[in-house]
Amino acid sequence: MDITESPENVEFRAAARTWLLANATPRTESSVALPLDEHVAAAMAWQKTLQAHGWAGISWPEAFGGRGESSLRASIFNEEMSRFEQTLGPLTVAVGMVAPTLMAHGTPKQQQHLAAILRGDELWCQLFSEPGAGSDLAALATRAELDGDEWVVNGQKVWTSLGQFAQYGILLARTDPTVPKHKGITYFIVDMNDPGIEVRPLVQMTGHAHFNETFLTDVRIPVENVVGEVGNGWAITRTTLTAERSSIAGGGAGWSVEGLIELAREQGRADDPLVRQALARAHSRSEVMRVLNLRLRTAIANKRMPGREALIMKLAYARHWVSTTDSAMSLLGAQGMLAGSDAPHDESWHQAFLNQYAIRLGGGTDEVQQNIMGELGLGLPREPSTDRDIPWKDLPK
Amino acid sequence: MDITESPENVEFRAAARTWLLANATPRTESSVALPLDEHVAAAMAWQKTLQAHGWAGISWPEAFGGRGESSLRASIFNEEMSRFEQTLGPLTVAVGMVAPTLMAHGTPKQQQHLAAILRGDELWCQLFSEPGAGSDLAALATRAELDGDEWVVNGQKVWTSLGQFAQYGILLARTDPTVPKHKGITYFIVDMNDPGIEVRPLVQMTGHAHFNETFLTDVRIPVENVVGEVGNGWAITRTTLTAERSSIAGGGAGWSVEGLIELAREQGRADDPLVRQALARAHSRSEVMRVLNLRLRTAIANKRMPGREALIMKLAYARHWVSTTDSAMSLLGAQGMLAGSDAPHDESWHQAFLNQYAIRLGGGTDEVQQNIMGELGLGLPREPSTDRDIPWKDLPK
Amino acid sequence: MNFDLSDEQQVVKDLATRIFDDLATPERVRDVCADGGHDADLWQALADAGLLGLCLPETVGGVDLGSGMGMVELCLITEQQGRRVAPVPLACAVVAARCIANFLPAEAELLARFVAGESIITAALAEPGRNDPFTPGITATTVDGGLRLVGDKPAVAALSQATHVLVPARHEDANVVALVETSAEGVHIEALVTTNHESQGHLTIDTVIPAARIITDAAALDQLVWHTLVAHCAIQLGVAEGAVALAAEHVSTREQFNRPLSAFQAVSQRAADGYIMTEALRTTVLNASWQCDHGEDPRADTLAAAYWASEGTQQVVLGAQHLHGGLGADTDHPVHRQFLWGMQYASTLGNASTHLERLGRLIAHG
Amino acid sequence: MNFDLSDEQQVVKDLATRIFDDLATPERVRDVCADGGHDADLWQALADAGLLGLCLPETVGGVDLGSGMGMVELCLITEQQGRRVAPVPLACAVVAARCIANFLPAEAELLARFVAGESIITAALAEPGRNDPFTPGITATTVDGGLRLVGDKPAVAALSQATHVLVPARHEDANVVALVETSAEGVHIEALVTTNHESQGHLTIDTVIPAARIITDAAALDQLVWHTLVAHCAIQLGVAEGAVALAAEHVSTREQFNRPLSAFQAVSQRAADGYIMTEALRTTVLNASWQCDHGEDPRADTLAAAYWASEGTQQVVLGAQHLHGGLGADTDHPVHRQFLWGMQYASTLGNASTHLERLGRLIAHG
Repeated sequence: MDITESPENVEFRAAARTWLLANATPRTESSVALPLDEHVAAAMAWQKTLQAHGWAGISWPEAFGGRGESSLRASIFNEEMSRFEQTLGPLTVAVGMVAPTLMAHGTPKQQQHLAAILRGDELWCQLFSEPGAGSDLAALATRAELDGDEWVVNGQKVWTSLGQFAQYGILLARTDPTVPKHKGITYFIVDMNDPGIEVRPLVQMTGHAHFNETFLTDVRIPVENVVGEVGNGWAITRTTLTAERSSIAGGGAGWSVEGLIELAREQGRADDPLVRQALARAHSRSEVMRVLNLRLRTAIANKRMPGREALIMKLAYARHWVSTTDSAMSLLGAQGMLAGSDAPHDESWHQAFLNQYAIRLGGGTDEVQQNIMGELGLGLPREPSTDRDIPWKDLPK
Repeated sequence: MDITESPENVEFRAAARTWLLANATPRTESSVALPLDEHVAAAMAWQKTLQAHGWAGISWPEAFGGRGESSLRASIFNEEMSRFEQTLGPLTVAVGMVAPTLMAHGTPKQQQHLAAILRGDELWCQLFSEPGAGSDLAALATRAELDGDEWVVNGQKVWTSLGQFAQYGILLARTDPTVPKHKGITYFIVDMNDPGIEVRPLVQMTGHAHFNETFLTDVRIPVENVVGEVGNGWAITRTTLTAERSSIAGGGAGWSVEGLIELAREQGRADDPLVRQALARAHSRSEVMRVLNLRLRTAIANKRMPGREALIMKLAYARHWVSTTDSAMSLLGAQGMLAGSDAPHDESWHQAFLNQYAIRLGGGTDEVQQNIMGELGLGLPREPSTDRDIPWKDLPK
Repeated sequence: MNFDLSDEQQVVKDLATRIFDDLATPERVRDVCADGGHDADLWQALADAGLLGLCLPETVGGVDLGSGMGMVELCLITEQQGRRVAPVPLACAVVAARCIANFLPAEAELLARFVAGESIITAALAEPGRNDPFTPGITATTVDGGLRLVGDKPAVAALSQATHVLVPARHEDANVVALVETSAEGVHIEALVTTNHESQGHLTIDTVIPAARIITDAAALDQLVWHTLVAHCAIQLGVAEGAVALAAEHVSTREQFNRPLSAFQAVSQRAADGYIMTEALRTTVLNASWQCDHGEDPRADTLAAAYWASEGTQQVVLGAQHLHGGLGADTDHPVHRQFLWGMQYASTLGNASTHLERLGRLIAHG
Repeated sequence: MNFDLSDEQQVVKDLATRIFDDLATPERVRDVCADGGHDADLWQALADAGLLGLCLPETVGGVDLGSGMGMVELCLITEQQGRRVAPVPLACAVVAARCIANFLPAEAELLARFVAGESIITAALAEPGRNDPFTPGITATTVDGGLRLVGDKPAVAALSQATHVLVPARHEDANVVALVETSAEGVHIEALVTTNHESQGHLTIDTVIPAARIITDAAALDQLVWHTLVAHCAIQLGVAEGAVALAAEHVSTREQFNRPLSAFQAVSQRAADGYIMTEALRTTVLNASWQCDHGEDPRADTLAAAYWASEGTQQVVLGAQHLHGGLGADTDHPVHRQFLWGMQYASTLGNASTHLERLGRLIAHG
């Protein structure tokens, strides 16, 4: 065991910070939140800048255009970057989920997307959830039927993050309804410009339309866009979701604690014993995530799947987010209830507070994570289920 | 709506307090906790004193020797009594559960027990739970078979409070294994001196053997000791359990908040903002129970079953107990970890802290209460169950 | 002792329920919130139904105070408002009008206009920072003919719609309350965007108020603050009720893994928790409103209710939103408004922590 | 950076696991706790296995400090102790011995006896009330030949078994630490009953300690307090682990309504919560123990770990007990000991609130 940062990594961190200070805007000087389209454009431009300066794909294999370094280094860079205004948030699906999935399961042709993602040229979205298939994702009903060299897809997806801006999507559809639900699902790459795709934005209570409903009508997907084997989509999905969970808390939570301490000082309450308890709790939570991240990176470095660590990180991050934004709102008092341009701190705490639902739901609800942990960590028997072995078409709908 | 205490009740409360001050010991001067046998004897003696002075059975019908007054008056007396050392705790089963059940469902002969209970002559215990039937009480396996004028009972019960001291017990046993589990249960009165009954004390971590295991071997119960109809025990059990829940928080929680405030002052911490928050939280919780009790008494006065109120009271009381004893232990600091005669305050906070499990489990676990509330309050569908309609004998054991 | 509502109270509650159910539909609330955050039609309907004057003297068109209509009844109404998250400044306005009826009896004409729905009165109570409404940030100095008020107040309910606003101010060593016309010179109003999209405004003031419109009795500010707080608690009770009802319906009907969500204990127990919390809250709100009408000192009871209203309602609306999954944040689904309202009122006139702090001081020192 | 245990650390952990599994059986623990609360046989076994000297210099029979064995390794051992709730004063005694090795090198003979299991050393750290071990209640005054110590200390681990006790005392404006023989005149020991039934004693002292046995370096008390606290965190980690394992076994095997308890989400999610909390705790404990060995200032990391250890372990043991139903409080079932230990250590050398208060002061002031 050795959790000291190696001299090489200390140097790497310093270099990252120096470069960021010269090329990015510190988070504390945050400007008013951008409209969503500008936010997306800024993220893509930022990815392009990172790529141009050699800071993109730090832990990607060199074969895919990356630097081939450790995942620890990538997370050091993310930690440093989290203290700046610039974010790759809108590229989470592309960089954090699609890329690892294509590296593991894609054909050489599909892997050509990797270079474009690295350059910030492609925004991707995820077409998994459906109105009738959320926590029970495997119940999805979107159908894909083979017609010559193409799959013809019909169905409806929901909670498509940034679907209105994406060029490509990863799509789960049912290719065989005659087998049990987990077994008849296939994983596709879909071109979001296909005329059969209609994306309808849903406005969230933050005022932004981050999510969309997506309607697929006779969407034609070439057979070469199947990722992995036909019918093997569920297994590939697991790679995507584990990647999602580890990327959610990837930048650490140190920035949020620093922000909270700053806010307490600014409100003249850093000496209030109640406030100090809240600050200390936030610090303790963030420490758990920081050190857990070291465990997670160790697992990756030693070629173990960091399943448990990623699940715990994700849960810890969601709880931290809820609790920290709650403390911030409490510090802001009545001012915290002002919104839009009237809100203090350019609405940043307010938006973070309202966004807590997204952190709790993203990558699976807290309850789903806890169920998995019960099975994985404690070997608890699965809940009895009536539908695991019945052909999907025979399930009551 | 009128929640003022009526002048008559104000007078009643004053009279109760005056009498208690003259005849009981204020709680703050508590002496070292008594050994269990002396504790039981003291409770029976105290019931006798109450009866002798006309304070027993305040809300019992006059026909059963009571004063025939409102249940509100009984709860006013209990509130006042809760500030004194004397307790009827060991008589909870007899006074709080057996008496209402026999009043509602007993034969005239069975109701003769009521006078003895009122006099403090009889201690009762409850023989419901079994090693294999806790939350799923209806799964109980103790068998009763008719043999002439007697039922012959064999089986094992557990968590029999004070079974080692009780003269009588209320017993649930299966009289018909060929019908579904809820339907073949009968409710009996059993004489604990029957030679077929063996009571083995279990020592709890408080150091006391409050609970017992009870082994029943060819115990013979006369048919006249069946309460209600044969096979109708489940319905009668509900009367007993609702009475149990309402009696758990019957005396209010005001005494515990006063005790906590006293402790904070004694430790010189009444001005500590953190402590003040804990005190205010305790006060707020206790206020919920005080006012909820008024709702509960209103329901009884207006001949409605106070099902929801009793459930919420019980849950609120359990949470209050956990949280308040936790605050007390925190105030006591390292001293709180001393036990027995080395503990501060004659071990009273320490014992209360360790006893929290009993409050959470008594009358059904918190989870069971919440399930019932979901069905009762929100009309949520029951959890799917596989065993409600299958004859008990055919269930997997 | 009788905790059940009287027949008259049940009539008030039923009437309010009907009006809010009929008029504060999710569609209407959405439209109003997108356009200023005050439902003038609903306000007029409340006036026409006699609900604005319910707790005011008969002389101004209200129901006689002698008949006993007071904070209990106002809370029955604001509870229904909260259940339907209807954007009207009921709590603040009715409490302000009662304050005027008590302390400025000469203003009968204004009150008559208020009861008829023609004039909205509000009060500038919220203070930034530590949320202590008893240390007003506006100062008053004696000048010829009255007091000159200078300062500003953030977050005044329906300020843009109000014709009058009660403004607490510090005058020498005491607090006074001034009745200010919003159209007066030196009164500046700026509309604000709030979390729950109800109309609020920022008041900046530098004007002279005649002595006849100054209340010097310290009881006025006490009544304004504690009664508004109680009426807000009832709003929160209604918000929680509405959230639990939406959650129960959602989890009973939405299926996953071939059963309704409610068949999973992680779901059903959380919904049940919401119900239990709401019922506990109802108990303390009814008690606090009763104490405002009949008790000697409503502070401790109000603070206990306000603590549960802040802490409990937040838990309930958070749980209800979570049980809705992604739908819970979607502005097309009504549950997100329960969330926003729960959060808004949990930080209005104090929050859980400040309520506990005040209550702790009251009880720890005896 | 490598968060995995080294091969040597894994050997230590496996050895400790085996010894505690073999010797600290529930039956043995029960008997020892009923009879003084110190397992002398287990203590000797730990000595024989070399675990008492593991973190001490080779010169006294220990493993050379140079080999890097320190608080990380001690914590691996006390974690296993906590898992089996074994009543031996490992944390306190090993930390005290390391302190002597560092600051009183002349006491090599005592340390050699300690390593061999012949002499138990303890430390009197707990203070009543606000739990601040840095303001000792015992005072020291200069006399001929040394310092006269007067005062008392409640709750000293294994005081009745110890031959020596390190006693922090206030001397003029500084804290000193004195090495006291428990058999000395003026040293009075009274055995105490504690929640978890481990041996503890009340120390009353009025005696003169020669200068050679006085440590004046302020670093000594720092090390004693922070290292003991970290070793206690590891005990709590083990306690939580043990509780979760017992709960998982219980809910997987006990059936109600014809399925295992774990098939009810209200049960399985609570068990999973315990697991998650325990793993989070493991993370902070490993980090804090590492910082004690290698960091510049272990205070913030130790306090963060101590907060989770207090708060988290209490939640875990409470949950585990609750999941056991009535069995959870039954002294015939081992899970009640996890509960008692969790509660005992959550209030030893501070509690969740005091840890947060200290941590808050450190971070808020930068």
